[in-house]
Amino acid sequence: MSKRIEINDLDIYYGDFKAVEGVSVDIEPRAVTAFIGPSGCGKSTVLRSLNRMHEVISGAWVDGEVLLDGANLYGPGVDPVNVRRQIGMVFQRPNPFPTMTIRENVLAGVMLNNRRMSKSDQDDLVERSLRGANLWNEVKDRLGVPGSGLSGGQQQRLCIARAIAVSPDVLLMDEPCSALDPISTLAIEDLIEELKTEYTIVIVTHNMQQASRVSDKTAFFNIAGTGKPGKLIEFDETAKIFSNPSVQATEDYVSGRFG
Amino acid sequence: MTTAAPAASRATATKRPADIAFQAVSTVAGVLILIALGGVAIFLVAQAVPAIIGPIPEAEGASFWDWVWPLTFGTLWSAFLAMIMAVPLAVAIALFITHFAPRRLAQLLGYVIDLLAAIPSVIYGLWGIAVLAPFFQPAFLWLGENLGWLPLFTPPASGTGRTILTASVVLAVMVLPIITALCREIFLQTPRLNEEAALALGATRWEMITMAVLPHGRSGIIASSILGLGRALGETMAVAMVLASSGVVSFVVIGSQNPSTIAANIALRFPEAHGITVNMLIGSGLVLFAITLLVNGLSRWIIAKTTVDGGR
Amino acid sequence: MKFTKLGRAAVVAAAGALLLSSCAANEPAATEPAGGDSAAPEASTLSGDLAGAGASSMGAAQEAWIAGFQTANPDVNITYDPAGSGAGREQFIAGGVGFAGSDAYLDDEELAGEFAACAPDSLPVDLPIYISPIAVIFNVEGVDSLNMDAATIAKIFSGQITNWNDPAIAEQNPEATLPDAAITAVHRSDDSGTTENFTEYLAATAESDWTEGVFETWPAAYGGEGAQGTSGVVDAVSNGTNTIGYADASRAGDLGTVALQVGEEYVPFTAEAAAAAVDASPRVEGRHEGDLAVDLDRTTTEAGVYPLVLISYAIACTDYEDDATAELVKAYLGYIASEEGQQAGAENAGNAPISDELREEILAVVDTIQ
Amino acid sequence: MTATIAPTRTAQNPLTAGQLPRWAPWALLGVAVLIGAAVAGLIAGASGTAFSLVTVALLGFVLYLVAVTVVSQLIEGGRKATDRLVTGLVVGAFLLALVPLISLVVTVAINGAARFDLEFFTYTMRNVVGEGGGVLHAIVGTVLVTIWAAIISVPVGIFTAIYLVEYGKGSLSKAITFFVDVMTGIPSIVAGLFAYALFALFAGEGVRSGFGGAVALSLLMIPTVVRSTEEMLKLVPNDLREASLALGVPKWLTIAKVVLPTALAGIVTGVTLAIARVIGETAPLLIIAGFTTNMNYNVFDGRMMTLPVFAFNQYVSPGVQEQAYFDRAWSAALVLILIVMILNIGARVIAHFFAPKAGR
Repeated sequence: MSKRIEINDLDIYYGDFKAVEGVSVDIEPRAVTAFIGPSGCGKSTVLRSLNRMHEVISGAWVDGEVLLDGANLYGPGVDPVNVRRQIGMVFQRPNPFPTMTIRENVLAGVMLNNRRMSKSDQDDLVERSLRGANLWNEVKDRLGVPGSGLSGGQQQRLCIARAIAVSPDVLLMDEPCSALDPISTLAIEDLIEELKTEYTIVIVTHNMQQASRVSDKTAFFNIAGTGKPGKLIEFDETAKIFSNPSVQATEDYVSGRFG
Repeated sequence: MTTAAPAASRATATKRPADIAFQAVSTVAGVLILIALGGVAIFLVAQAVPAIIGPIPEAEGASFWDWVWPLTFGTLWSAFLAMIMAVPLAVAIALFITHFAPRRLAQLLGYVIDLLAAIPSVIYGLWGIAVLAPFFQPAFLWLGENLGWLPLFTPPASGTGRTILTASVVLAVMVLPIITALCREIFLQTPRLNEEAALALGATRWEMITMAVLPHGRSGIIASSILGLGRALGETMAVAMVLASSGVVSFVVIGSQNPSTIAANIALRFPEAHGITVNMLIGSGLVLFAITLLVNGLSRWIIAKTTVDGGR
Repeated sequence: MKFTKLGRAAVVAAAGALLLSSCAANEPAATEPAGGDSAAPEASTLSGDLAGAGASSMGAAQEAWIAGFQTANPDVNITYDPAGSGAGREQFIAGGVGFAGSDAYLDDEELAGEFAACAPDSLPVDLPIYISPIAVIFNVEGVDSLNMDAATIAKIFSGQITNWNDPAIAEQNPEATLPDAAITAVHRSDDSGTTENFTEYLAATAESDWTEGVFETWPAAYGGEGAQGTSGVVDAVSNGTNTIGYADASRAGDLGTVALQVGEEYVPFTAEAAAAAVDASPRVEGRHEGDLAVDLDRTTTEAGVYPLVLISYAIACTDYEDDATAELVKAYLGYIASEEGQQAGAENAGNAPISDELREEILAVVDTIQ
Repeated sequence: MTATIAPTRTAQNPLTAGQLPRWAPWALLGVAVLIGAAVAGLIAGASGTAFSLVTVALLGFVLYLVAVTVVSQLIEGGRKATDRLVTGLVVGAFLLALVPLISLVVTVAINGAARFDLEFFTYTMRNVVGEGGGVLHAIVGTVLVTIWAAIISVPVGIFTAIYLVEYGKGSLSKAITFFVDVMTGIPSIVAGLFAYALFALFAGEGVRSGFGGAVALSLLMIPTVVRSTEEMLKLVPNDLREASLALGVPKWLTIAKVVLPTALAGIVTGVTLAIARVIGETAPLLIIAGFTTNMNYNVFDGRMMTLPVFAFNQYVSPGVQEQAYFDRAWSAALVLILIVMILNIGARVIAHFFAPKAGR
C-alpha cells in the first residue's frame, strides 16, 4: 500500500518568483518524514508539490521531477486528479465539509467522484476509516450529525479518516496539529505512529519536539533572506538531525538559537 | 526570462472533458452577459444617433442637447435633493440600529429595512400622489409666503404639492433603505477591538463612534451613498407619477413648474411617441445610462482607492 | 435532508402555482373543444383573437365595447392596448394589430406607404367612432360654473391672466364671487390628443391671444403645472386649490366647468352639443372612398354646438389579408357603431354617442370590410 | 418628590456623581412634548386651523434637544452633553424615517382592503366594466413572467459568478466584473426598450409577450444574481476546495458538490431577493408585456397582464366609475407588497434554516 517518493532537483515557482530551489529527497515508505524549518522557507510548498496541490494557486509551476515508485508525477499527460487520489493530504486547519454529516465526510472522496458503492460496503468503509483514525468509538452513535459539530481534534481526525478512506499510498500532513490543543495533538501523534505501518507519511511541522517524537527522518529547510528561494539544508535520520547535525544552521535552528 | 520553461511544465496538467465542459459553460455565461450588454449598447446608440446628429422638431428645442439638458438637470437636481435628505438620515438610522438600539430590536429593524428596500416603485408613486403631495401642499404655501426671498422657495407655490421637492422626498424614502442597509453592514464590520479601545479610554458613545466607527466606515458610506444615488437617478415610475413636470430649468422646489427627469420623461412620453421622438427619448436614455455609468464608476473607484487603508 | 427540504418547498410552490392557474371564475373554459359553449342563446359562430392598440382617450370606452362584444361572442378575445395614438397607428401600419384607435386620422404620408395587414392596393379607412367633449375644469371654492370666451381661456393657459379676480373673467361672470388668488393652470405633461385638440381650439378661435400654435406636448416655455394623464390633471385640479385644467368631460365629476362662448351664447358641454359639433363640421377634403375623416370646425357659431371636442377614429383596412381578422373587425366595429355599443361606451367612458346620420355612414363603410 | 430623592442617591455613590438619573431624559421629553402641545393648541386656537400633531412632534423634539443638552451641559459637562444631543438626533432621525414608511404601509393596507375579497382573486377583468373584476390574470402573469425571468437569469447569473470566482482571471474576468457593475445601472425602462427592439426584430412591430417581459426583467435580475452569488462563493473557505481537490476530486465536481452546496443557502437567498426586486418592475413590462383584461397562460404569445402594470393602469386610466378603478389599483398594490414581503421573509427563512450549521 505504501510507496516511495523520490524528489529530484525540484524548483518551485509562483509566476516568475522562484520559491524553492534544488530540492532532492528520498522519502521512505512505511516511515514518517518530517519537514522542519522557519516560516516561509518553502517546506509547505514542497509538501503541496508532492500531490500537485500547489497548482491550485494560479501561476504556480515546478521544474524537476517527483517520482512515486519511479513514476514521474509531472510527466506529460499525468492527471493531477489521479495523483491526488493516490497521495492524500491533511491540512493545517481541520476542514470537514460543513454541508455533510460525519458519515458523508468520510465517504466524500468516494461519493464526490460519483463512484457507486453498496450500502454495506459504505458502512464498512466508514467504520474502517474512522477506526483507522481512532475516531470510531467517539462518533459511532452520531454518524448522521454534521461534521462541523465535533471538537477541533476530532475534526482533524475526521479529516484524516476522510483522507485514508480513498486508500492512498502516501499521506501528506501540513502542520496537522498547529490549530489543536496539547491533548488533541497527542492523539494525532499517536495516530501518526499507528498509520505509518501502512502509509508513507510526510509531515510539515514547526514544532521540533513533535518532529523528534513522530518522525524517522527529518529534512531541514532554510531561506537566505526574503525574496530568495528556500533550500533544503540537511536531510537525515531524525535522531542525527536533533543530536548531531552536520550543518551549523541546522544546529542553530534545532537548539533554538535561531530567529 | 523563464517564459519557455513554464509553458512546458504547465502543459502537463491535462484536463478532463467534464472539467473543460464546466469551465466552458461558466465562461459562456459570462460572455453572454457581455453580449447582452453589447446588444443594449448597440441598440441604444443606433437608435439615438438620428436624434443626436439630426434635426429635431422645432417645438422641442434647437438641438438634441438643448432638449436633453433640462431633463438632465432635473434628473441631477432631484437626485441631489434626495441624497441631501437621505444620506444623513440613513447614516443616523444605521448608527441607531448598530450602536443605539437594543440588540433584539436591531435585528428586527434590519429585516424591516431590507423589506422596505424591495417595495415596488409603483407603490411609492401611488403613495406620493395620494398622501405626500396633499400633506406637503400647505407647507409649500407657507414657505412661499414666508421664505419666498430664498431662490429655492420663490412663489407662487404649487397648488397641488406635486413639486420636485415632493418627488425628491419620495426618492429619498426609496433610497433610504438601500443606503441604510449598506451602512449597517459596514458599521457592523467595525473592528470590535477599535471600538473597545475607544471605550476603554473613557470615550462616550458618540466619541467612540467618531473615533472608531465613522473613520472605518467613511469610504463605505460614500460608496453606498453613490449606489443610492444611482438608484435615485434611474428611478422611473415613482417620479413619473408624482412629479408635475414641465421641462424648465429651475431651482425652485415648491413651484408649479418643475424640471422633469430623463427616466420619468421616457416613461411618460414613450407610449405616445413615434418617429424622431422615439429616437430622442432613446437618446436621452443613453444620456441617463452614461450618467449612471459615471456614478457607478465613481463609486467603484472610491471603494478601490480607500479599501487599502479602510481595512477589514 | 437539505435538498429534500428544498425540494419539498419547490413542490409546495408548484402546487400553489397550479392552484393559481386554475380557471378564473369569469373566463370561458379554456380546454373545452371549440364550440363547447353552445349553451349560450343565439350561439355566435365567431371565434378567434383580435388585437387593437392606440389612443388612450378611448381606453375606457374600448373596455366597455370589448366587454359587450365578448359577452355576445364568448369565443372571441379582443384586446385593446391604450398605448397612444402614434403607437397604435405605427403598429397598425406594421401589421402588429388588426385595428388602431387614433385621435388623428392617417395623414397623406402614412397613406402613401404600405399597410402590412391590408390586402395590396387597398387603403385603410378612418371611422370617427368616439366623440368626447373636452371640459375646461376648475376648482374654486363656491363657484360651480363660469362663462369664458376662447380668448380668456387662451390668456389663462398662456399665463397672461394670473389671478381669478382678473376683470376679463369677472366681466363675463357678473354673478360669481371670484377670489383674489393666483391661478394654477394644469396641463397634460405627456403627449396627448387632448392637448392637441385643446390647443387647436384655442389657436383657431383666439388667434391673437394664443400664438403658440398646436401641439401634442405642452412646451416647457408656456408655464403652468404639468400632470400625467387625464387622471393626473383631474387629480391635480381637484386636490389643488384655485386650479384650472382641461380634461375629458367624462372625468369632470363634481368639478366646476366652463361654458364656452359660441356665437353670442355660452354653451356648457353636453353629449348632444358635442355630437352636434361633429355633424356641423365638414369632411376632410380629398380623401379616398369610405374614409370619414372629419375636419372639425372650431370657429362655428351655430347654436347649441360645443366645439371643444375630441374625435377618435377606429382605423381599419377595407380589405384584410386575413379573412378571419376581417370578419372579426367587421363584427366588432359594427357593434361599436351600433346604438347599443355607443350607449355602453357612454356609460363607462362618458363619451358623446354619435348621431344617427353618422352611424348610418359608418355602418355602410363597415359593411364593405372584407 | 422624585426630584428630592435623586440628589441623595447621587451623594451615596461617587460613581454616579455628576450624572443625570435615568429617568431625566424621559421627563424632559415629556415636558417638551407637553409644551409643544400647548403651543400647537395656541396656534390652532389663534389661526382657527386644525390642531397639528406635526407641530407637536417638531416643537417637542426641538425643545427636548435643547433642554437635554443644556441640562446635561450644566450637570454632566460638555462631552456628555454632546453625546446626549447626538443620541437624541440619531433616535429622532430614526423615528422621522419611520413616519413615511409606516404611512406608506398603512395607506396601502387601508386603501387596498376595499377590494381585498374573494372575487378579486378569482376573477379576471374580462368583460368587466366599472365595478367588480379581479386580478387573477395579473397574478398569473406576474408569476409566469417572473418564473421565466428566473429561468433565464439564475443559470446565467450563477455560472457567471462561478466563472468569476473559480476560473476567472485576466482581462475577460475584469471586463465581466466591470460590465456586471454597469448592468446594475441600466434604467429599467431602457431594459424594456431593448427587449422590445429585440423581439420586434424577429416578430415584427407591435410584438407583445410575457416572454419579452421576462427577458427585460432578466436583464435587470442577472447583475443582482451574479453579485450575490459571487459574494457567497467567495465566502466559501478555500480550505474546503483544497480538501476536496486533495481527495482527488476533479475541479468541476468540487465546485458542483462542495462549493455550491456550501453556498446554497446564501445563493437561494440572493436569488429570492433578486426576484422580489424585479417582481415590482413596471416600466419595462408596460412596454413589452403589454396589457390585457383576459387570462393568458402562454408566455410566448400574446399580451400578458402583470400586477404592477395592472395597478398603474387602473390608477392612470380609470373609467367613469373612478373609485372602482382606484380600489382595484390599491388592492393590486397591496397584493404586490404582500408577495414581495413573503419572498423576503422566505429568503430569511431559507438563510436561517438551510445555512450549513456553523461548528463551534
